[in-house]
Amino acid sequence: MADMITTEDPLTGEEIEIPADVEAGEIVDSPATGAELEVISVDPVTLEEAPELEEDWGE
Amino acid sequence: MADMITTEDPLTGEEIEIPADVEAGEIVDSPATGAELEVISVDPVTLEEAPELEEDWGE
Amino acid sequence: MSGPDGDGDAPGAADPTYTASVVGGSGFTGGELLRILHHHPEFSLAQATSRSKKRKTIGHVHPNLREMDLRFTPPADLESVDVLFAATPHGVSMERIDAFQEAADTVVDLSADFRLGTEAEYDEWYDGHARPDLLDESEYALPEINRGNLPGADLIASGGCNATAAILGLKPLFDAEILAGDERIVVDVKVGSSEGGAGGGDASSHPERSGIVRPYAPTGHRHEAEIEAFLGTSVSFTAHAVDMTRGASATCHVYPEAPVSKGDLWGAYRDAYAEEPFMRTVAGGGGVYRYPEPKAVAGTNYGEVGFELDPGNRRIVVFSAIDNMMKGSAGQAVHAANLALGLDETAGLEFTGLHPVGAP
Amino acid sequence: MSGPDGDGDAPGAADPTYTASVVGGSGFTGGELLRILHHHPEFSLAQATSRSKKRKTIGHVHPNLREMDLRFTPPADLESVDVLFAATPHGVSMERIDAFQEAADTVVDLSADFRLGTEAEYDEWYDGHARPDLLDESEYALPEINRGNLPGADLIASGGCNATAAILGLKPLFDAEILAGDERIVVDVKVGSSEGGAGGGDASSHPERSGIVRPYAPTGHRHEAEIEAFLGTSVSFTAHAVDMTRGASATCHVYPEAPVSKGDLWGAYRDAYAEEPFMRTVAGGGGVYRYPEPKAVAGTNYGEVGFELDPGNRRIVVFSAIDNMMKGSAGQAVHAANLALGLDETAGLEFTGLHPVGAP
Amino acid sequence: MSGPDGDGDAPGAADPTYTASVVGGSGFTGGELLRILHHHPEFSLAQATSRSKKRKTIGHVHPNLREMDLRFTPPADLESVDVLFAATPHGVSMERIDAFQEAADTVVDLSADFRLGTEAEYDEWYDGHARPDLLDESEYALPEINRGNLPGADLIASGGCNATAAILGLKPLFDAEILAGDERIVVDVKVGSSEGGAGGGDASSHPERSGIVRPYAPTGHRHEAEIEAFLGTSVSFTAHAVDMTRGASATCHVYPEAPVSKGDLWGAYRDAYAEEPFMRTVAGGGGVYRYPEPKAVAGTNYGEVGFELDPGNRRIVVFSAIDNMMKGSAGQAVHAANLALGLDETAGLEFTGLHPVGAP
Amino acid sequence: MSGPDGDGDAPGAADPTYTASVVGGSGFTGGELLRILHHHPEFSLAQATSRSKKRKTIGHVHPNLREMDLRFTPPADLESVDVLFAATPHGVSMERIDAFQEAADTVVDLSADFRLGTEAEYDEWYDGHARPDLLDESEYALPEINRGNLPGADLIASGGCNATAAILGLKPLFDAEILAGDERIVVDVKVGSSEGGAGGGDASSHPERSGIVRPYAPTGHRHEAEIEAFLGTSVSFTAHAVDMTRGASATCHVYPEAPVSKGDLWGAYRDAYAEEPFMRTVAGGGGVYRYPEPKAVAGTNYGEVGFELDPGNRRIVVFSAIDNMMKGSAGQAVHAANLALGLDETAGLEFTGLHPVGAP
Ligand SMILES: NC(=O)c1ccc[n+]([C@@H]2O[C@H](COP(=O)([O-])OP(=O)(O)OC[C@H]3O[C@@H](n4cnc5c(N)ncnc54)[C@H](OP(=O)(O)O)[C@@H]3O)[C@@H](O)[C@H]2O)c1
Ligand SMILES: NC(=O)c1ccc[n+]([C@@H]2O[C@H](COP(=O)([O-])OP(=O)(O)OC[C@H]3O[C@@H](n4cnc5c(N)ncnc54)[C@H](OP(=O)(O)O)[C@@H]3O)[C@@H](O)[C@H]2O)c1
Ligand SMILES: NC(=O)c1ccc[n+]([C@@H]2O[C@H](COP(=O)([O-])OP(=O)(O)OC[C@H]3O[C@@H](n4cnc5c(N)ncnc54)[C@H](OP(=O)(O)O)[C@@H]3O)[C@@H](O)[C@H]2O)c1
Ligand SMILES: NC(=O)c1ccc[n+]([C@@H]2O[C@H](COP(=O)([O-])OP(=O)(O)OC[C@H]3O[C@@H](n4cnc5c(N)ncnc54)[C@H](OP(=O)(O)O)[C@@H]3O)[C@@H](O)[C@H]2O)c1
Ligand SMILES: [Zn+2]
Ligand SMILES: [Zn+2]
Repeated sequence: MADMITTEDPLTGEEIEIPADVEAGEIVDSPATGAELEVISVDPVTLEEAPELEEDWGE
Repeated sequence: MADMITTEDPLTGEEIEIPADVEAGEIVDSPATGAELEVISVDPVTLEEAPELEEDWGE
Repeated sequence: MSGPDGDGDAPGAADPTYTASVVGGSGFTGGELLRILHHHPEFSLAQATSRSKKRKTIGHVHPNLREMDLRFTPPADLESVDVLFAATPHGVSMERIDAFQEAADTVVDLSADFRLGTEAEYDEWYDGHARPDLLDESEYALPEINRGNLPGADLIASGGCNATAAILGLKPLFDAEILAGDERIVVDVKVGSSEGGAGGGDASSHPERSGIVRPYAPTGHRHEAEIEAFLGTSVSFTAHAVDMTRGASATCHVYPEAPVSKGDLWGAYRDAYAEEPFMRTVAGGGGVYRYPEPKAVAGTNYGEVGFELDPGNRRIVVFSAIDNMMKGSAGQAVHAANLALGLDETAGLEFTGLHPVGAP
Repeated sequence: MSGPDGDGDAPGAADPTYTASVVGGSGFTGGELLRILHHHPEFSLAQATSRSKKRKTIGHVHPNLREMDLRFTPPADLESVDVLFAATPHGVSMERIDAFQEAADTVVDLSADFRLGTEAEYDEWYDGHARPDLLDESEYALPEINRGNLPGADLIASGGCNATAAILGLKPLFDAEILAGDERIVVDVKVGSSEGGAGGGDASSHPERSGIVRPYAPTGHRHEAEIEAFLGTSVSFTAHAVDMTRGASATCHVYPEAPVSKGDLWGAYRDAYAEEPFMRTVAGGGGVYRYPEPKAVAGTNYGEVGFELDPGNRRIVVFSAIDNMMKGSAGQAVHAANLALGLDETAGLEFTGLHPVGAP
Repeated sequence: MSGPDGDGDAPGAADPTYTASVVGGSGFTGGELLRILHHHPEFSLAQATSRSKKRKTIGHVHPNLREMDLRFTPPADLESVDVLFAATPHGVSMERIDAFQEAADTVVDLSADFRLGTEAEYDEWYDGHARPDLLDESEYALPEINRGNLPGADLIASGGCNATAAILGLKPLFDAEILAGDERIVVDVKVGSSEGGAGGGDASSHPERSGIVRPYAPTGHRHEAEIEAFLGTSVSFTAHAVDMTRGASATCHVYPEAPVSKGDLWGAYRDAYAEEPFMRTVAGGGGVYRYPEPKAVAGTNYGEVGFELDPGNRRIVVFSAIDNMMKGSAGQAVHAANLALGLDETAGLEFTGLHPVGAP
Repeated sequence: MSGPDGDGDAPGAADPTYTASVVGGSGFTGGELLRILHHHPEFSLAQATSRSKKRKTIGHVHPNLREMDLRFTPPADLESVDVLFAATPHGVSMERIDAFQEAADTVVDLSADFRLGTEAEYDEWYDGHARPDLLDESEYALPEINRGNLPGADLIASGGCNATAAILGLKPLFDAEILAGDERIVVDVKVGSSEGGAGGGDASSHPERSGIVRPYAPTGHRHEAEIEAFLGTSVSFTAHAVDMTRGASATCHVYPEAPVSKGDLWGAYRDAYAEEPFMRTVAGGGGVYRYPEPKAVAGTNYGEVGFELDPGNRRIVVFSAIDNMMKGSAGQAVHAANLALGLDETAGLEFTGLHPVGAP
């Protein structure tokens, strides 16, 4: 398994593990919530909730 | 509707109508049988049954 | 002769010419008969019978017919009409046939009671027959094999749905002499839940019945009798219940003596069905729908047949698909009645189905 | 003006009066339009467009239309017709509207492109609008709320299916002043898989999509805009995908200020819909089908509405059910076109559905 | 105390410690109890009762339990065991409770007979109660709201499946004081066909039941009582039958007084369930499964809860999903029994479900 | 060798003995492997690979595995483990076999790449083979026909699901010399949608795929090769897609030379399977579940076989049913791995399924 780092889930404030080599702009899913998080910066890693996939089901 | 020509369905021998401007190699479906036919030559138009799409359903 | 039904369902049409009643109108095929007749330009509906639902409106049972202004009457109170359709379980019509024939000049029976030709067959496959004297008179309803005898017929026996599917698939091979009648034929059938009728037991409750592939007639019994009677060959029949509501699909595995080509097969099916208004041959091609399947004919009186060659095994696989409620029962019955009375044979049966459609 | 379609589908009818084309004919609602128009006594079909299926027969995509003798043409090659139906994804019609209006005097659009009245609404709910100048001209297709403006309309916007279901259920309460517009309204919707159109992704594959109750629009966005625009009230909208192919069912939970009786409710729905040819009120009673449900209207242009009183919570629960392919799109579009052209409004839309039916 | 069941289902485990019987073992929840207990490391199964199937093997009714070497016994012949599970229709347990308590020190009842706290509630919502003296003694089984009172309990009332779904979804909002109890709460529920139990009528036959969205409890009655009893708030409850076999999904629409953030909600659900072995919070994110849905917990004792904020309407939408056969009945019952007896609470309940899965 | 997985899934069990990885972990059979291995007392999971989902959590794809604390890694980064399971499409393993064997002493492949014995067969039925040198070494995974060769095997080829179903049904007839190998055998198969894997096209979208009986392999090609290789007889194979997600059901129609009795058949099946932990013979009897059906084994590693005699046609109908995700792929693979490593053969595979269950 790739190296992991610990950071804070922006939605829950919980400590979560994500891959250590994430890049800015990458979307990772939170192991705590399953939510998609965007990597805002990498040194240190900060995350925020990714903008929602606007899924149109054709209405 | 585009111009149509009359030709013979290679599977049934029936007269069928297909677009007049088909090109060699094009696949047209037969209005008589629904089967996919390959245009072998265009002047005159000759058709033969298209090789079957090998669809693997993953077994 | 009755007046038109006042609700304007057949706009522009002339007044209906014939009156009709449905015995067993609260059942599944009875409901389909009511729906077809209600929209049929030449029929006016007089009565629909039910013992358990008598006095209730048709719409109480059949939600698609809420607009109909009619209530169920007891089957004992039959009025005089031109055509009586009986959609009752096996055994009822043979007991009540005198009353039916007294009420109507033309009787179309959807049960098995008048399908076979001889008392001996009923002794072998059923529990005998109460009125063997009538077996000679009755005509099998399926126009694709009995069109010639339907005009003027006054006792018509609508075919079984599985038998109809199998017969439609296999008949062109006999007509074209690709099969001779002494070959082994496997008929592997898959059917929907409406085939069991409205009064199901444990096995047809939703939790037990959904998502299944369940052998329900592992060896064929009665269905074989009917196929044999009309194709002149015995078949090895097996039926499975699958998760759809309407539909019967028959896959026939046959081994002709002499090699055949795809062209021979296309020829056989074209000869058999090119002039038939309700038959389509679907055999290969592209897209999602390449062979017959019940979804493609759901709600309609169409039958789809098709085939594939298996040269390695010297086998032909024949597929056929119908809606058991329509081509397999109510639609076939009305089709035959149209022919019996000299009407346009497609009258009332024009619906071509829906796409997409789930498990209709 | 075109000649009749030669295949005799509308026997006895006079020659069709109008020509029509369908842009997006390979899609789900486009297929329904083709089906309806093909059997419509007053329309003759000129073209059906598709980019991905061009030159293929209609039956290649829509197995129920195998009998049609027509091939898809590219959407760039539009011939001149009387009515053009556009069944394309959101955003296409607003870009191509000049070409559409050049090809036809009457354009009926099934997308959201011309449903809302102002550019501001498109800025808020969508990504703006390319042709805001036309928003004033377009008419909402749903006859039950906009019948008066349809005759002679030349740009018609067919409603969204979920919005249609909600509007049909709630409107009688506003008309009867049982609701005033400032109440909180919960609209909890359940829809089938055809709502997503023909090109689904992972979430709509059979293994992932079957057997579900899946929140897919947990909070409403765009659907709310349309409901608000036509009912003049905001709603709390949530939609779930469930295991059916056709159908949209809306359950609206509303809390009127003043107490109401069942009689009041029956009065409100009767006043709203007694004269409407495609609306039924179903509210209680016996049998299996006591409230609106999509199965009961599957394949038809009918809408069912109904209600139940919950005095303990001072709540009214309103149920409504439509077939999203019909009353929710293609049927509504043809209904509006019938009214725009002065035809019999039910022409081509008479099918009343099937019983039993699975998950149509 | 009994010996181990000889068929080696719990390899490596020590001998079971407790004996158990299931009254109503031929029913749906009874079958699940048998399955769980059969594989449970600490229980040995003594009896399963049925009147209609007595003397038949368990596998005759439950095909997944064909390997079990046990036959149904009549409910009158109860042997002495440690724990008796009653999975009988409402009203049976209150009549037979003395016999049950004589047979076993611990009785776990899956019906509604011992869920509410007072005779008055049974008078209001049911037809009264035969043994009101016992209502004080019984403990509600759902560990997420009553964990503290379960150790040592000898009369345990397993919750209703719809009530369980609603309570699990809403409780964190009350605990976190996001809701105070006087708000209007809409609980819109969708359930599968197994909720009706094994003996269904017409409405639950496959042809009538498949493909539906059918209001079956338009206004809530009894389900509301139980939710009110445990959340201390009244709710506006409506339930719909949909096309799945297992599963209950509750969508709760709530309007808190004060604005909340997503972080507040995540906090509330984490506080409530972070330590709960069977609860998951699923609220947004990517992929196909973004919110709670019954498919994701089918066959398991897990409950999923989640939420979405609707700032425009100042609404929170709360979703919860359980398997009505497990977390909604048999699983909950065994979970409570584990806690009552001081066993590992997850014993026998470890199955985490399947993917993909249809409509389980 | 790895430590235990810390989440306590296998309470009481000793530390897992073997490490394992799954290549193709984001697919359907890969997901089942992950589920089984995660709960398996003797395995600790090291890696699950996916290209498209790399870095995502397992639960992102497989909602039943949300509790797993693991992310997908790219298939290029394989760590060293004891056993590697490959659940990739046909053709991948034969290309990557060196990397697989370098990473693990034991490789279990779920694709067709190592099932057949000779390059000639791959030339005939597939597009040749990249590593024919390994065909001799590989062992077919199905213990019911190859148990003796599995201990110590280091390259194992898990069988095709349809082939597995057919082989399990027919093999007892060959062993008992009821069939000799030169008879005509019809194998009519019905399968669920998961057989197509996670990446379906148009034909597997929910609207097109639900409610169907669709011939998808009208004549058998590749499936026949595998059956022939292991039964030593050619068969006439035809497969239909039906509306379930999991499950493969084979109906074999066979005509033995000499007459047989039901007792002979019971004897043949008992001889073949009495000692097999995962095989059940179900042939007649009462209740709802009288013959093999996929519902009865859904989610499990069990196979059901059964038969019916058709004396009139001198036919035996053989039914067999498996879950294609389990006995037909992931379960069979783990079963074989258990035997290869000398573990308890049922380890990790004890789940006996659910009742009722919809279309799992
Ligand atoms: N379902 C199919 O796919 C199918 C296909 C081909 C042929 N058929 C045949 O069509 C017939 C009807 O089938 P179905 O599926 O429609 O059955 P069904 O749904 O069970 O309906 C039977 C109808 O007959 C009535 N009935 C029963 N016993 C009667 C009696 N003794 N006297 C008068 N009425 C009686 C019932 O109503 P009350 O009990 O209220 O009177 C009900 O209306 C059967 O013979 C069947 O074999 C069915
Ligand atoms: N499905 C419903 O229940 C429903 C209900 C109400 C309203 N609607 C609306 O109706 C419209 C159609 O929905 P649907 O479900 O039928 O969608 P669909 O099945 O995806 O069909 C879309 C059709 O549009 C064509 N198309 C796509 N992009 C195009 C372009 N740029 N130019 C020309 N043709 C294009 C497609 O064919 P090619 O790609 O081959 O050209 C296809 O024929 C949508 O706006 C939808 O919101 C749908
Ligand atoms: N289904 C659910 O999702 C669910 C969820 C939560 C709670 N519950 C509750 O659990 C209980 C059982 O539900 P179910 O769905 O399992 O019902 P079910 O499938 O109808 O089973 C009922 C069982 O009780 C037996 N029984 C009926 N009357 C009896 C009597 N007078 N004395 C002794 N045994 C009797 C029946 O067998 P015989 O008739 O052969 O004796 C059968 O085994 C009900 O109280 C229900 O409300 C069900
Ligand atoms: N489904 C069944 O019922 C069944 C039964 C018996 C046998 N099988 C066999 O089992 C195998 C898997 O079937 P499935 O149904 O699980 O298929 P699937 O759902 O399509 O999964 C295929 C998996 O392989 C990965 N993959 C694809 N191409 C790859 C490549 N070139 N290198 C590495 N990974 C690759 C995919 O993930 P990424 O694309 O993200 O890498 C995915 O994880 C097939 O060979 C199939 O024939 C399936
Ligand atoms: Zn279903
Ligand atoms: Zn389905």
